[in-house]
Amino acid sequence: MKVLYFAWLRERLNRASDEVSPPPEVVTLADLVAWLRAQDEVLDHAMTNPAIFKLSRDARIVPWDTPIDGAREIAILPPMTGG
Amino acid sequence: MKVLYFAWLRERLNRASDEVSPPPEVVTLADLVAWLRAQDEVLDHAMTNPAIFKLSRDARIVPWDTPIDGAREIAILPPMTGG
Amino acid sequence: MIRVTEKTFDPGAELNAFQAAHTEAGALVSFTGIVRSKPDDPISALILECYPELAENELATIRQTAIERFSLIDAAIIHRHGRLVPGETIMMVLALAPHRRAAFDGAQFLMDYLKTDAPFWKQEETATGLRWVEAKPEDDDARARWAR
Amino acid sequence: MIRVTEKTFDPGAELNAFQAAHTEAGALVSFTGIVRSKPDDPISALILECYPELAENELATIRQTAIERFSLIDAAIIHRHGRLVPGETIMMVLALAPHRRAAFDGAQFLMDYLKTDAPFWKQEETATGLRWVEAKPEDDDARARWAR
Repeated sequence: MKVLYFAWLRERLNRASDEVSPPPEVVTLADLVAWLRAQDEVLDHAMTNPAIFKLSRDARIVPWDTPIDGAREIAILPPMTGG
Repeated sequence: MKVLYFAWLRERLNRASDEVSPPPEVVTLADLVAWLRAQDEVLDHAMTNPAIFKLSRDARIVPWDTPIDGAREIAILPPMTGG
Repeated sequence: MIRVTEKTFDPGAELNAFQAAHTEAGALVSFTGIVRSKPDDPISALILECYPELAENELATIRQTAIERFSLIDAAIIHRHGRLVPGETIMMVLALAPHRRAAFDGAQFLMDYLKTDAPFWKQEETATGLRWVEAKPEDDDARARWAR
Repeated sequence: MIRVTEKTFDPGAELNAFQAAHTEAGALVSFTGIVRSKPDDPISALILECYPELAENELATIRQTAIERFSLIDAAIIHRHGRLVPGETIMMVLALAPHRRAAFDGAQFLMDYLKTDAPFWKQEETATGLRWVEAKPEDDDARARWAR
């Protein structure tokens, strides 16, 4: 499964994506974020205030409690500044 | 002094304007309207609900109690429907 | 810019010219009014009567008031009169501001004032003749919300 | 119509094409966002990062929601990404309705949702380097007013 990072999160991590294989206990997107943070200090620190981030699953914004199931691509999205 | 009529008021009167010389006791635009209505039954009837009309003096919308003074051109304006 | 005209105009060209005239703006809102013909009540034309001198003066006042009230960088009003067929552009307002809220408020203010204070009167041309468009009470309400 | 693109576009041509595609509309509101450089804090460019697949999906959803909620005849969103210099058009929304209120509400709704839900991130290029534009709390407030 691919995890994408954008904007200043991508910059802080110094990479745009990770290819990950989470263990079976990682059921929801929230679980995935917790699992990723536990493995990466920079990500953990960058997401100290998790409420500001939105998450997408296969290019659709979804709630944090959405199952990851057979997701192909997850993205962690800092607050958007388009328009 | 010229008095202009517009839209359905012009149509009901069957003329676009009058050239008038009101007597000295006609001081304000409201006086002028009263004086014009007293002389013209069609105008009197068309203005039964005077509150819907606006008045202009030399191409500026002004309150009904504005003096006519040396006005050149007064207009009686039915509710506007531009835009 | 204020323009009261019997001529057609190109809304896209007006939008681009207005935008190009200013460099420091962030937000541009435009409103375009178009002659409508409803399938269940078709019209062949809309005939706009106008008192041009008063229209020029009132539109200039409305524009200046909007610019001051919403700190707009610029505002423009173009309004046609004469005979227009369905699909033709009746009028356009443009409001330019640093941010979107002022641009939207400015454009709506311009429209609400223009509806009740600009000396234009519409007549619809139908198969059975001409009929005057009645003023809508909600236009007075829309204008009243800006009172303060 | 939804378009996410790195290419420049012509706002006036888009306005005219959108208007020409519909005959029964009375009111068209457009919003154009333009790259701003303030004299006291100039920028040389605005760099927009984008997640294109998600942008296409989200903009389509926002558009469809606006059309249904305000009974719009049509709505369109065009949004650029990449490097844009001051004066360039960043994005445009268009809302077409029978009457002006729905067109204004529709366009504002599109903007408010787009600001918080469309995956674009702005970076300002200045003499001293690049800096990320911070999300504004008032953008969340603006979006929240449509909750019901």
